[in-house]
Amino acid sequence: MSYIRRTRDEMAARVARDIPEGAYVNLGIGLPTLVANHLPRGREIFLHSENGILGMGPAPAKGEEDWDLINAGKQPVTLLPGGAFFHHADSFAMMRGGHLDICVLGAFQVAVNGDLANWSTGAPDAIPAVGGAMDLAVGAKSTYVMMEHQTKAGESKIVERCTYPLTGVGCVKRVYTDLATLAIGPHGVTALDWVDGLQFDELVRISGVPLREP
Amino acid sequence: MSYIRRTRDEMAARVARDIPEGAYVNLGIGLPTLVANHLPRGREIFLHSENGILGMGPAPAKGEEDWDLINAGKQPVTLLPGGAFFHHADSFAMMRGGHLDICVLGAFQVAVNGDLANWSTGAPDAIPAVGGAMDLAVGAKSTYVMMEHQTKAGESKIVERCTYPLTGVGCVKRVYTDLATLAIGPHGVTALDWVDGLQFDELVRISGVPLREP
Amino acid sequence: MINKLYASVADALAGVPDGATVMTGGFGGAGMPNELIDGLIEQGARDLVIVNNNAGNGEQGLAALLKAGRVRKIICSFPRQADSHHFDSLYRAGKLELELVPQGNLAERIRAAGAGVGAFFTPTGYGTDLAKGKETREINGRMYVLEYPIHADVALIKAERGDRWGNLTYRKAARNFGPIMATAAKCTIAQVFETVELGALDPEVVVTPGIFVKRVVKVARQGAMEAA
Amino acid sequence: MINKLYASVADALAGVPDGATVMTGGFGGAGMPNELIDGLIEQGARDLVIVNNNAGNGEQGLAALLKAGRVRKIICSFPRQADSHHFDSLYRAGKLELELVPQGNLAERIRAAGAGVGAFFTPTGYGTDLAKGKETREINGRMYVLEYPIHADVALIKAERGDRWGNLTYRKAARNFGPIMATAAKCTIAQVFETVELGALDPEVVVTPGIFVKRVVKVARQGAMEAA
Repeated sequence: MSYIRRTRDEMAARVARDIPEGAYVNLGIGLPTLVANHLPRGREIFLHSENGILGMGPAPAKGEEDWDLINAGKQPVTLLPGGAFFHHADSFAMMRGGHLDICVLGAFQVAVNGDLANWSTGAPDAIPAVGGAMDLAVGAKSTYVMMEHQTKAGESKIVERCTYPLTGVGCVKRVYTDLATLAIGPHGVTALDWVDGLQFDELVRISGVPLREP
Repeated sequence: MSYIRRTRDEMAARVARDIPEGAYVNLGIGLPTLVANHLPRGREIFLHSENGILGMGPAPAKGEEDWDLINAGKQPVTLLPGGAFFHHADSFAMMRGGHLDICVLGAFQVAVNGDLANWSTGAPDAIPAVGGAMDLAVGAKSTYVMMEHQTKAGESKIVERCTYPLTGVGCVKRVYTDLATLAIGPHGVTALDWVDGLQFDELVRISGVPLREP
Repeated sequence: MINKLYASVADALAGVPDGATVMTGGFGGAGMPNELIDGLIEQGARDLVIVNNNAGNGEQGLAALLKAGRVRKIICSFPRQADSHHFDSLYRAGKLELELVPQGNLAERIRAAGAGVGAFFTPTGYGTDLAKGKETREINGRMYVLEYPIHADVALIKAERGDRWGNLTYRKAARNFGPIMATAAKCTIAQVFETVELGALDPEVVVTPGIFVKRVVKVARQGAMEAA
Repeated sequence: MINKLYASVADALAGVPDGATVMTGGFGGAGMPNELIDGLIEQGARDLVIVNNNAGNGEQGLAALLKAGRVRKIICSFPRQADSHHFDSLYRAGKLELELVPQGNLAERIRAAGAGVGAFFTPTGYGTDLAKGKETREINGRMYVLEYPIHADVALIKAERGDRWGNLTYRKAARNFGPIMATAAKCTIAQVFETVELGALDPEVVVTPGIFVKRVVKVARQGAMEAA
């Protein structure tokens, strides 16, 4: 039987479905930023940006950009009524202190024990850059990862043990991919859902690690 | 020859003389509070209060008290134009971080090595209370002490070694008393000035510790 | 729609359990959440650990809570005051445990709890009785004491204005411990003199963002301008 | 009379010595003190250690300082950007030392310097390459890394309004590192778009009290609304 992978927007919508009203959420740069577009209207959710914003709104209309009001990816954003600004130490205290409910991050690899690798491929000529990745990984009550299930070469990004340099140890609770939604717990990885037409056995084979059925 | 002790106001005026324009200063509760009344007019000096005030002004006129604007001794004060409010962690960060130039404190005893005892007499039935004393003692670039030279029983409060519980170790730079002004340095205690009519030998005898002439 | 505004002090205090660690804001009378503390006496929670700069004075607020026998332990910097007789007699009778903390270490330990710092080295208190038995270390030629965060179950604070998302502003030196206590408690309850529409507070001047606040209750301004 | 207002960027930067550790505010373009950095290139100090979130991009500001060969080392969290080619080539050529720090640890280390904290235990980075060789400790069942303060000789920051006592306010997310860098440097120099009379800034909304600021210089608002 054939199956169709979730598009990036479908992945974002799948993540958005799991963010409850009233949640304080940080969306990492890249893929996770898309989640903002799929949060259900009428559900009040508070978006945090590491550079000192709480209550971040959508992108401004063209021509209305204010370059003193940008997100972590340095794109112009807006502020909702009820939002607030603060400095960097306060912003990261908010994370590190466990005040965010959910943080959604991109990843290169996630291990079955929740280890996360998303900041460096460890290539010898690469210029290292970490930003707020390590703070976000350990700072939220729940760290969710949103990524393609496999690399372009077809290797699973869900691994027994990360081969790329770690961002955080045992920090990932959920993984949202173009094939499935996985929960990581003390007893391993449970597949919560997967795309229509994909057999569970096939998902396990693609993933290359043991998975439990829901 | 006879001599007259400095009054509390004369002591305060002597301290005030040594506070330069532009200094950031914390005046401890009790005797040091008097220093504010003797700061030369026209010399801009910034007063800090531990409870989150910088640019503290004099007491308000009677009937104008605002009990949300009090000093460390819980007395009503005012704010000068250019003053600012901040929370307690920021206020004590300001101290601990060495941003205050001068802190003036009362004391029970000061030792020749600069040890300070000003928070507890160690009496067995006493209720202990420390407040900001220990933070102030170590937090300013220069810690000055303002106290009577002797106890009511006639014992010197300048001592070889504090017998009362310490507030801070080796932190006092100057001592202003009703008899003299003393500087504490790596080579011991130097008397900078003393009241008219008092002989240096007599000051040394009263102090009970070795003193150097200026 | 998220609405953190509560209709009454009693509603706002529902669920504070026996044995809770409760931070109460205020320095002297400024910033003291008197209505919430009175409400806590009504509410009835016992065996409390209180974190405050002082230990109550006169007959009101914290002093009344102590008198009512609801407090097992108090963590503070300056319990002794001219009229702290309820604290004094309970302490002398051995009915109240006291952890005395230098004021700046108290503030920084509260801030550390809110900021997820596991422990920190402070110069304050080194070489004194209040650092006895604590780990010390020399760093760049200066001596430091290791201090740990103070977390709370509940923080009761007084602010000036609040909105339904829990954003708060304060008034003058009544700010004191409020903003840091709000970050250190699982459930921060703020009494305010004015509740405003969302967006009425300038985002540049919000001192406590709503993320740190669970419940906001409006109280009438009375006695705010009096000595407490 | 205390007057921290300087007449020109050149005056404000007088005396920055070779070998200085210089913090520069900004996250991306927001809060980046471009005029002060350009002034620093003019001023000529060499062998600098720069503390910034990024490592410059394009041809302006920090990138130009790097290109001019004035920087020995950079302490930052995110040097790699689409157009960080001056950093990239100097780094690859081994002409620039890099200390890479997770952004929150960078912010907290700067804050610790300003707050007189000797060192602190942070959970961020534990178990990663960026914590290699660092002291670790388990506290209440969680693993932490010990991090030390970052002090600076000079901080160059961008604010919105300032007065002659050095009080500052900021604008939106341009606040970022400014307030904490101001506390961590021996000499903080702020560029502002507007200077105001003493007392014109509401004491409730001053973000950086003047105690942390040595020099303030007004610059024309240009390009503040453009991407940098």
